[in-house]
Amino acid sequence: MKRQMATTRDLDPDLPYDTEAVAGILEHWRDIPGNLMPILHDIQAALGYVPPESVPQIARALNQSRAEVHGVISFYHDFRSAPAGRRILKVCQAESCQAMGSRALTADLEAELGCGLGETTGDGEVTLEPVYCLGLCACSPAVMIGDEPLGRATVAAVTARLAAKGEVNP
Amino acid sequence: MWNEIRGLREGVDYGTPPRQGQPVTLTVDGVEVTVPEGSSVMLAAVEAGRAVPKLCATDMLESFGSCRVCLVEVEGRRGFPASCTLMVAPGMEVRTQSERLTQLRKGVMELYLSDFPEAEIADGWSEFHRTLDDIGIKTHGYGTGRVHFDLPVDDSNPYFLFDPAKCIVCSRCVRACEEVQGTFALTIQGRGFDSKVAASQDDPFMQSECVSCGACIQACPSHALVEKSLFSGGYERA
Amino acid sequence: MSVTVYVPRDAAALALGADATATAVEAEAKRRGEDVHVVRNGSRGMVWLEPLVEVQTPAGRVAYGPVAPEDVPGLFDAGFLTGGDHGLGHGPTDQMAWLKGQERLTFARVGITDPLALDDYLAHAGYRGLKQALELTPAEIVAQVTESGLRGRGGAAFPTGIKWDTVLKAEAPQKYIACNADEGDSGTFSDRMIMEGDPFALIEGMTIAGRAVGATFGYIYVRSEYPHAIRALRSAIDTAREAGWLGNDIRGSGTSFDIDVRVGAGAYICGEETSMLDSLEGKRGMIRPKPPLPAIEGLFGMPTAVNNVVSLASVPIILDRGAKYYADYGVGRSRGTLPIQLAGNLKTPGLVEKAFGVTLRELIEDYGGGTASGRPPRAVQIGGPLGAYFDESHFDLPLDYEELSENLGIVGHGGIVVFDDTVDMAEQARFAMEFCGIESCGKCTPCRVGSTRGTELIEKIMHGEDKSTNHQQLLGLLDVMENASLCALGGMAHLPVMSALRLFPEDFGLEASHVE
Amino acid sequence: MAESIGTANVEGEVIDLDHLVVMANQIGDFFASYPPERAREGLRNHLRTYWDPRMRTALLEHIDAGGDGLQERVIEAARLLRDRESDKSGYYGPPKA
Amino acid sequence: MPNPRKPEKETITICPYCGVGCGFKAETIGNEIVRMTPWKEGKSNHGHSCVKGRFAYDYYRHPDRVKTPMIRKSIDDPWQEVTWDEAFSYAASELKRVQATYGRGSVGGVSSSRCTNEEIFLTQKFVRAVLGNNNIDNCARICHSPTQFGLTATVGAGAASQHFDSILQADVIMVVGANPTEGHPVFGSMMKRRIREGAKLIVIDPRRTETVDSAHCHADIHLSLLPGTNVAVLNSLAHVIVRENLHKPEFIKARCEWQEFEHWAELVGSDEYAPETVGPIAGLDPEDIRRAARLYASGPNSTVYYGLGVTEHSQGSTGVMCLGNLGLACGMYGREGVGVNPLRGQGNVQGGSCLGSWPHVFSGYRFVTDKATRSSFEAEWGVTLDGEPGLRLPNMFDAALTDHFKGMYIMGEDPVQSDPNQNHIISALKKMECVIVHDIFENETSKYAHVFLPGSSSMEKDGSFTNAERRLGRVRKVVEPLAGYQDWEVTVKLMNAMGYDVHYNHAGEVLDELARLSPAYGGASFELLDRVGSAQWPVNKDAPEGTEVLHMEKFPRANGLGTFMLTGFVPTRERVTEQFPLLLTTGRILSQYNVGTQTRRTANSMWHAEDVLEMSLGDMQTRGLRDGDWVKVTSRFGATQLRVKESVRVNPGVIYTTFHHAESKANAVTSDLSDWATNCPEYKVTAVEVSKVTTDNRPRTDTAQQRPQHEERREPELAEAEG
Repeated sequence: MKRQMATTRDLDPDLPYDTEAVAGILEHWRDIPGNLMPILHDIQAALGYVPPESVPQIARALNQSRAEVHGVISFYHDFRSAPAGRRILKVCQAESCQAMGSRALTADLEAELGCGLGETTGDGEVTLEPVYCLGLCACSPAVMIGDEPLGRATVAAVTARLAAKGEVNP
Repeated sequence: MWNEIRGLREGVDYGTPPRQGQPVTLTVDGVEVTVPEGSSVMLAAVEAGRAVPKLCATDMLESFGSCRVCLVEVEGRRGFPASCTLMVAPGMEVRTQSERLTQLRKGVMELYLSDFPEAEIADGWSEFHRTLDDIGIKTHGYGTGRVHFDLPVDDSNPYFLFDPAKCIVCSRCVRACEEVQGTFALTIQGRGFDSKVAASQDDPFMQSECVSCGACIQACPSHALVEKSLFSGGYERA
Repeated sequence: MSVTVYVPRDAAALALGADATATAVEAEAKRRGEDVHVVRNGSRGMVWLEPLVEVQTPAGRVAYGPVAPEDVPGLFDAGFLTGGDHGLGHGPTDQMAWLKGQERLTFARVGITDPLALDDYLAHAGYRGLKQALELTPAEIVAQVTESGLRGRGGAAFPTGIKWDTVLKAEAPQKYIACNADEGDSGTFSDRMIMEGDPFALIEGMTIAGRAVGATFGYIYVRSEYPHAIRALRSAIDTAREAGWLGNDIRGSGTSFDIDVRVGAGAYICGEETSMLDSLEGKRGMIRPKPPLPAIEGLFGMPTAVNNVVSLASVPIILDRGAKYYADYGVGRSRGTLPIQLAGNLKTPGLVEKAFGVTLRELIEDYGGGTASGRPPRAVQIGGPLGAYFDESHFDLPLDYEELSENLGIVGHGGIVVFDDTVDMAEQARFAMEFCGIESCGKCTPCRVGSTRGTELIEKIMHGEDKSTNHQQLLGLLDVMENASLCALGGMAHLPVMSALRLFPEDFGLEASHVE
Repeated sequence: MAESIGTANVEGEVIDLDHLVVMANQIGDFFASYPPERAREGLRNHLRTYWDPRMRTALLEHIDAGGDGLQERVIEAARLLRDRESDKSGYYGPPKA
Repeated sequence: MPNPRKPEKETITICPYCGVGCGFKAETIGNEIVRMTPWKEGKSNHGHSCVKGRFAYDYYRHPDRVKTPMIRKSIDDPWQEVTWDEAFSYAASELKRVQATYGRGSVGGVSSSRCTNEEIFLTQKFVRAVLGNNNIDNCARICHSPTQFGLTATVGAGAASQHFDSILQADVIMVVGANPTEGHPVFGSMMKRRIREGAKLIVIDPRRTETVDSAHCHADIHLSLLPGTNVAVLNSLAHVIVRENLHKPEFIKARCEWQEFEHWAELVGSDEYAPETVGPIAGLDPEDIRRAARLYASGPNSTVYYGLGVTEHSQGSTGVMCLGNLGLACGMYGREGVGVNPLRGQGNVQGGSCLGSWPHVFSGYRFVTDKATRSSFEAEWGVTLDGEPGLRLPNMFDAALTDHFKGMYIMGEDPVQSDPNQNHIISALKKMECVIVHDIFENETSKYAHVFLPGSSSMEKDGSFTNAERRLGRVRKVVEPLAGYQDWEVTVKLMNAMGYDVHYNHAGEVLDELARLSPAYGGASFELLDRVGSAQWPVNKDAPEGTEVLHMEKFPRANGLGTFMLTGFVPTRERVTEQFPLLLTTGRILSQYNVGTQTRRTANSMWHAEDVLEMSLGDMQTRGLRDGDWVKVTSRFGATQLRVKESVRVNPGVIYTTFHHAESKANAVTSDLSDWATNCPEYKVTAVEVSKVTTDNRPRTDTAQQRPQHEERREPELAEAEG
């Protein structure tokens, strides 16, 4: 479950993120080799993004520089430095899905949601992201809503799924 | 390793740090040369008086292999390995010059030029400019396209400035900050074409972890990181 | 007596509604008072039939599919619990033509067992390979793998045994096994199916690898796009450890080995082994120059055997059945079997495991059933986004490493993506360059700048701008990228572009003579 | 040039007496780790080698006046200094074993 | 003009700042320095640099530079600009008058470690041969005089045993009272490189310095001892080593005085120095002391680098001896990767030490009391020399207060700002009648001077420096001296004005004279340095290109053996009381240099526009303080005001500040206690109390008012301990 930002902000008025949560994650991974990636994943899972303000805290704990941590965060497409919409809708842009109409699907979804790839809907509900292969190439075109895959996707199926799962994002 | 550096000749950049090891003999363009095991072909080529053009390599830093202008041919091997990351081997026969190599090197330099301010190509004296001269190229055939000229100049530091328009993303500054200075204040932000040298979290240098030691400026081959004192009338982009 | 009903948990099945189907089966059984035990198995690979529901009958497993929740009452009505006939029925699963012709060695258990049940794994020849391996010396294990002819199935096709031998001979205080599960090529999903459908096979393969090279720890680097695979692996690893198949002194053998699953973060480049190692170390996934080879200086500077999921999952059967058994499959220097993934515009796509040598036509027409759209196939991309495109004139090529490379293509990870005649091959070529640009690590200039320039040049050509000049410039660029790039991303991006230019010049508005 | 070497035309201690006593006792503290005879020898040598003669004179005058505040081993060592004031060989630092 | 100007000329010279002595190429266009680039062939820096040497060179043309000599009768009078000749003759007549009135011993001189070897040598020659006494001292008095004393006592040479590169072969690095990443940044970089390669690190420092904890540099053991307990802690390390038999008897038997070892072992092996006893005194966990001792003794190559955190104590010399003892006991001498090495604060501290700028020794550490040595100097100089030790710098000021000391030639020093107990120094200066300040800028001390001789910056003169690894290198004139003369010429002309006839054609001739008179420098000459770049002393017939590692075969003591000193712990008299419950310790930061004479006149002030007081959160809370508050720091000796800053780098009970800015008056509060052996001030321990003040009523400088907004953010990264 993703925690909502409103609650984490309340915990520490000085910093715009939940320092305690980050500290707990850092402690969990302490002294484990190559721990930066799992730490960033855990922070993003807990806070919904990796707050730039948390970078010094992470760097200190790992005996690294802020630059190094920033370099890593900015390298990987998954890591976000700002909160996203409540749900992430990833639409596959790779060849197999192209062969099955993903270009049209993407355009239709952009029109339906009113936002482009890499953007969030006006109501903050859905962030639309490109993804390059979900491994669902035998049921192209494919999308993923949160962790839920959807094969042979259509705009209707996607919007129905978004509506049905409106409450929480698994 | 520094003990060996002392033996190096004044003003010569061997491209990769010297190594200690058993002597290995090879030929570079037919010139026989003996260097310690673990040395790069690039270093051997300098010793043989057959220096290979290079941009991302300097003997202050471990080899990196990113610029791809130091390509050579090796007898009995397919392809065009980078001489900075290729280790010497006994009996190796290296060619540093051929039409094919020139073609590839020009091709690589063309790519650099396609993202380098045109007005600053002619009268520069940086390592990058010298390499352009060495390879013999001044223009590119890519026409207009995406460039990094819009990125702002960072002149926050009182002593030096960073102009991303002239950055060739060789990472020498990043590596110098890590390997030479040990501060790790620089990184490459983003990836691919968007790769950009950034201090700390893309902060102005003055607000970053930078300790202003100058190692990055020393390392920069293209005057993208450069002393302000070299500009008598302030810095203005062409 | 309880009836076992199988409803796959494979992500593709889930993408097609398998969870809802499983729930419907359980609910319907409960409503009817039937004693039904639902097992969530892996996928048989017949993705067009997913969710493929199987019923265990005394005569064997009987298949029904694709089963939507609303089909479930009707299936009960038709007596599917005893194998009764139904419009969605396909008869005994084993006898289905699509499966029957395959040679399933690596995928022998996938779709059959409960992937997370260790006893099921053991009941299906699981851990027999490791038991064998524990009787052998490391050098003997390496010899077996070498003799089997197994080559890296991730794309580079390097002989696995030789790689292991290098790691075995390297002296170091610590060695690692790094399983590359960053299956990023479009049109490929065999790694995912193994991880979701038979994770113990991978764990067993890694454990054997650990014993073979002297590594006591392994990492599985899984791409974040595979959340179900990650969960399956973590569960299976915990189970194996609890049962003594991982950890210290495995089953009293004196061999110790453990595994951690690490998750990527959206970087295709991390499928390249050195980039993956950097990522595992918590760094930017930048390409490292080779040498040093990872086998000598890999993860955390220690000797590391980096192998793909399918390669490692193929190891148990090699140890179990012997090198010769495996090597007897295949042709020439392409030994054993290859899990081939049929994707894109096909009527019956899915996973086919066959010995090397099967032709494209068999795969596309027989297994794939032709295009899903019913239109003529026009182009096939083999080996992922960096693989070459082929047209119909190549359909009789056998799928093996040497044949394809002679025809300027690659087997890659064995993914085949079919396009029908509506495809714009100039756009596909443009996308190939764009993808290279999106996923370039940015280290070497030919890839970092070249991919962007390539995209721009193709766009210019597509817009009819200085066609001839830009075409020449593009050819020069592709040459630089091919020959001067640091790794295969830049180094192979010319394959889809060049093949598209050569085979489909008209899509670029170029004369065929131009391109030759 | 040599006519006034070593002589002072000004009356009184060259350095504030309390300060001088503190300095002398600090040296005494260091040599407390040594056996008495070596301590005396070391102290004497130290004062001889490092102290301006005017400081030594002031110390000795203070001792003559009762040596108020000085450690006993300092007083003993300083006396040694006087006994062997003529020794100009300049021996550095620590007492020999 | 997007492309930079191309320099016309390169001159290889040495950085004017810290003891690393980096080689630089000064690049010029005309008479303007357009940049300084680190010299790749420089053997102490290998092409690396720090913010000071690399960039902070512009002070050489700062408008504050004094270009004309000045004199005045009284310090209440305004300065009067005069010609050089007028200045020399006035200074000479005044010195003569003072000597005639108050005695030959009533004048003296002090030289700076910022001066070249040649200048330092000439200054002591001036005092000895011309003024006719031994009242000559140098600024090492207040920083590394205990090194001189303590290392000579144990291993026979008061200098670093190793060259800097030696650290690349060290397995265990013990840093005591130093913070190389701030104080000696280029060496710090090399040390961090070795740490990244896997060397273990022990840090003994009250403060959690950058060296203890920064990116990729993490101390395996940090003994954050209470200021003033060095000797107890080092003895405790020795205790563990002796008790656990971690010492190296073979080495000791072969290379040291065994009997002295036994005496020492008995002392440190006593229960008094058990970690369980010392731990509570020093505020340390006894187990940490044991771990540190075991790690140091285990090596195989363990090396010690130390700074003013060792020397600037009332037991400074004893602390240095402790380090020498430890090195000998564990066999950490006589090869690469080991040794005991002082990190010198200024570019030429080692040279200042070597060249006889001391009241008791001639160059090469030969006693003025030794007739044979004296004779050789008398023969060279053609005068009779005083055979009695002179006054040390602090004693000169003491003697001024009793009217025994009246005139002083101060070359490149600012004792009012840099010496302890500022009020005491000012009172002393006010009582003097002829204070000659020879410097590039007016400073705090020149306020009390009667003659001001404009100096030349190191960019404007020829000479040599000796860095902290004993490396002798060439300082070369890059631009013309602003006031017309190089400093060594000024000293010579002053000697001439006093009636002493001497002439040198160039600075190299001074080095030649120095070499003739100093065994360790015997082979040194400009010709040699031009040829080989630099050379470490001893440089002589046996080692014509110098000596990298000392003590390879034997120690330079009479019997060739190292010895052990008995280093009983004597707590400082400066201790916390109810009235003064906090311990103040001082240090430096990367961007500024000492009293800031140079760096404050460059853009380096953007990093450190003022000194701040670091304090732990708890100590701040009990005093109701918040970050940025102005506070008054009061000791038994005086008070000053600073801005307070919360810091995790200091323990509760300990506060810290730097001393780079005159207005901070850090030395207004430091104590008048000093090292028992050398009178090196106890800067590192002062008992103080801190209280909030409502407004800042200090005089402020312009730079301080232009404090950049981001200053606060940078502070934790840059602030550092070590002087």
